Amino acid sequence: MGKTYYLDLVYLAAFAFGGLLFALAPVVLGKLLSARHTRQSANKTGQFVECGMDPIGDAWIRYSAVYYLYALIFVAFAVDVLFLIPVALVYDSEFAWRDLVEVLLFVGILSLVIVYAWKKGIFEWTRKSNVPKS
Amino acid sequence: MTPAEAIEAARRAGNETFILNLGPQHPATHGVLRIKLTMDGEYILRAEPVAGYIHRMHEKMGENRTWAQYLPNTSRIDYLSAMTYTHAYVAAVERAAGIEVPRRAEFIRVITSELNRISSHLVWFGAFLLDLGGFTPLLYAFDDREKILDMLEAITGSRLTYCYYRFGGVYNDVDDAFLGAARDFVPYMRERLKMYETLVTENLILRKRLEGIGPISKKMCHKYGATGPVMRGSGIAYDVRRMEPYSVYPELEFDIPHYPEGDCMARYRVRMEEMAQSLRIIEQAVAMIPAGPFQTPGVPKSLKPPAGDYCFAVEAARGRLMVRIVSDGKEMPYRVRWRTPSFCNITLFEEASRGMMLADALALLGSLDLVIPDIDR
Amino acid sequence: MDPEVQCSQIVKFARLEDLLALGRANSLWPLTFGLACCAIEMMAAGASRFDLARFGAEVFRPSPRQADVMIVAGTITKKMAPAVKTLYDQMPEPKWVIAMGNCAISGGPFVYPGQYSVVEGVDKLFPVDVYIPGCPPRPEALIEGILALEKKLTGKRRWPEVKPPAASESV
Amino acid sequence: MDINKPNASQGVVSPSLLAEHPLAHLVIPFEKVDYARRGVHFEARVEPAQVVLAAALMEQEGFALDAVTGVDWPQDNQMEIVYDFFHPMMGWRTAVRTRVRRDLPEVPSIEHIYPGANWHEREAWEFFGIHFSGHPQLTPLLLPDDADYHPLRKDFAVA
Repeated sequence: MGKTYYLDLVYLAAFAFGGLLFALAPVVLGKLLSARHTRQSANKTGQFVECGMDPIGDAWIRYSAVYYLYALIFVAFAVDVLFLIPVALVYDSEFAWRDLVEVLLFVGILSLVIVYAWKKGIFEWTRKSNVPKS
Repeated sequence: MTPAEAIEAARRAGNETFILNLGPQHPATHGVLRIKLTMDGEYILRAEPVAGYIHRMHEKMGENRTWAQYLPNTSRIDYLSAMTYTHAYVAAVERAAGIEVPRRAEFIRVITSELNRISSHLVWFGAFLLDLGGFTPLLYAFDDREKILDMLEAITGSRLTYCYYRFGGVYNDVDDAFLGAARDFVPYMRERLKMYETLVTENLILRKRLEGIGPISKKMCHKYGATGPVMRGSGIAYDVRRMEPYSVYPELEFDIPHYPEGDCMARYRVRMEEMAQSLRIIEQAVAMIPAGPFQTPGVPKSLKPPAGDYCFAVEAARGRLMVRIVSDGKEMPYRVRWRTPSFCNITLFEEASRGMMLADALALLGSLDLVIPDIDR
Repeated sequence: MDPEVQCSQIVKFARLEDLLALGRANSLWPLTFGLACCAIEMMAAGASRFDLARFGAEVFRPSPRQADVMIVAGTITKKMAPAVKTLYDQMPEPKWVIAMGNCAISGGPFVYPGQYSVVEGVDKLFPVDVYIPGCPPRPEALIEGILALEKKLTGKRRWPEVKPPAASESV
Repeated sequence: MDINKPNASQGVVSPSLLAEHPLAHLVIPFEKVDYARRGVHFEARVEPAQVVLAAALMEQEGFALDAVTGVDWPQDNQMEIVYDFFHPMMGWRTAVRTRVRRDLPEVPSIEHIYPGANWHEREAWEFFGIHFSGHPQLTPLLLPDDADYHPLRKDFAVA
């Protein structure tokens, strides 16, 4: 186990610690620098914001599945972006057909999500709830 | 459906009914209108508008102010088309007291009312597209509106809440600078309306968001008394300037744009063409305005109209405005009643928005062009 | 109203405070809180001619959680007062209030003996930092109000103060 | 009179010269009023019980509801309610007036004929205390929900 091995470990630890610091620092700074109390006139600071009114009823209800499927499409594209940014960094040296095909293949497969969502009728937002038509 | 029942219904059926406050402070309500929405997921089961958050007692104040002291109130009911509101009140009192208005003053009233109508429609145009997500048209529309406000400010002194009309005429005369500015404004604005036509009206996104959304039938307009662009968008060409002619409108020729579809796009088109018609009116009025006095001399300072009740109806930017004054011969009105267009237009929102998706209901709300103090008075 | 709530931070550095104050002063995010006629003048101030963007205040946030300054533009009625107080509470701490227009300052033209529905002035509900008189005040007056608020924050006035010729020297 | 059939001179019509009395055939007597002087073409004074009949006739003739106005007459111990109607096709204006006792103002609601009257009547109720029997939701509209005072009555002192 050469010395470089331990050196790499140190680099990795430093990088991880930097990331952690980058994440936690705003939280700590915020706690230190922000005011401790907010001025109140009707002590409703913690209340949910609903256009100045008190929320009526409960919001923890069973939502229809269409919202969930709609969110899935976003996740698919997030993965897409997640892959393309590092790829752009690596492939910027010289142009190679192989790289282009690889990227197009990847994006092609991911765009199948749109086809699936279209067929499933997510975009028409059909109503699947059992509330009697009033 | 009271909130308790709705919650009970939700818990019992275990479905997705919940109550949402499209509350007093909301960008889409353009003021402090609150709508209690009973929602089923994305669809509206029942939308109950709650008004009164900006009730400013205009009718009560009518009873403890003399006839002339009430004038500033008239321009604060609907501050976007303040001229037409002052016109309704002043003309009602003139009808009661039998005061004559010189022709020049009538033409000045028509020019300023139509300019005010265009500036009101421009605010609606900017705010309506802001609701649908487009921010830039607001900047263009407000830029044109500033030109109108400069013209009106030159002769009235204020930008929004003009108190320009008096019993028997107007406050001060109109000089050639104003008439010249009005004359030059017409071609400029026609150019801009053409640009709005190509940029916004033919925009695919706008057409997809408005066409077929929020259909309001003739019957619904008739049942709820909705008037103005809402009624003209549903196919009834009702305009107070034609049906109950007042001032010098009979001598000016302009037509009444109306569309049979009754959806948001029809109301949008009606208002855009109304601006073009108002430009035609201004053009003719500026050409035909006679010289002469701008106010009838000898109107008594403390006016005492004969007892009885009188009405006067005017075509405000949002629809038919009728003011009913009851006088008992004293120097203070006995009762002032404002039939404001937004008050009647909002009552059909509950029926029109049933079963719509929330985003479309906001497009419908914007197409009704509500001014909230107009509802609450 | 309860005594001044102790809401200072845990850690305070003089220079950092100035820096924060400068940052806050030049990026005051107003809460879209248009009630009546003054709201139209506020929109006109935000639009292209009077352009609040020159002072960093053109981002109108609808949610109180993301707003710094509440511009009360219009009449507060008794039915609206609880909603206004809720919105004020829900704004995070470095918050200020601009009372725009006579209605927000003192009830304006709707105050007469025996009036039943107007709250005569927002400072009856919570402390106000800047008052802008006018009915409705011109967009320039609103910009002057925002500059006055910035002066209150940073102590310095960024824009030369326009003194009417006869005004005395006292600022 | 079919509401949907716009009349011949669509758009440019001044109310036809009212030689013949278009509402003469109605059971409720509408007498002609000088429009230039009062702003209304026809006016009818009815008993509170006949209000619903009058509204039904107006609806049948194709009128739309304009306003429901309450007026407080403490000197003759009465409250007056004026129903205004306008005709979208012909431009006619009618007013139906009725008077009720001031201490117990009671009028049948016309909400089932003109749903638009729902808010007008609620407002007249909260400002004058006129009870519209049969109205589904007589709660305050513009005043705060717990308001129990009627501000537009002449004897209203600050609650």
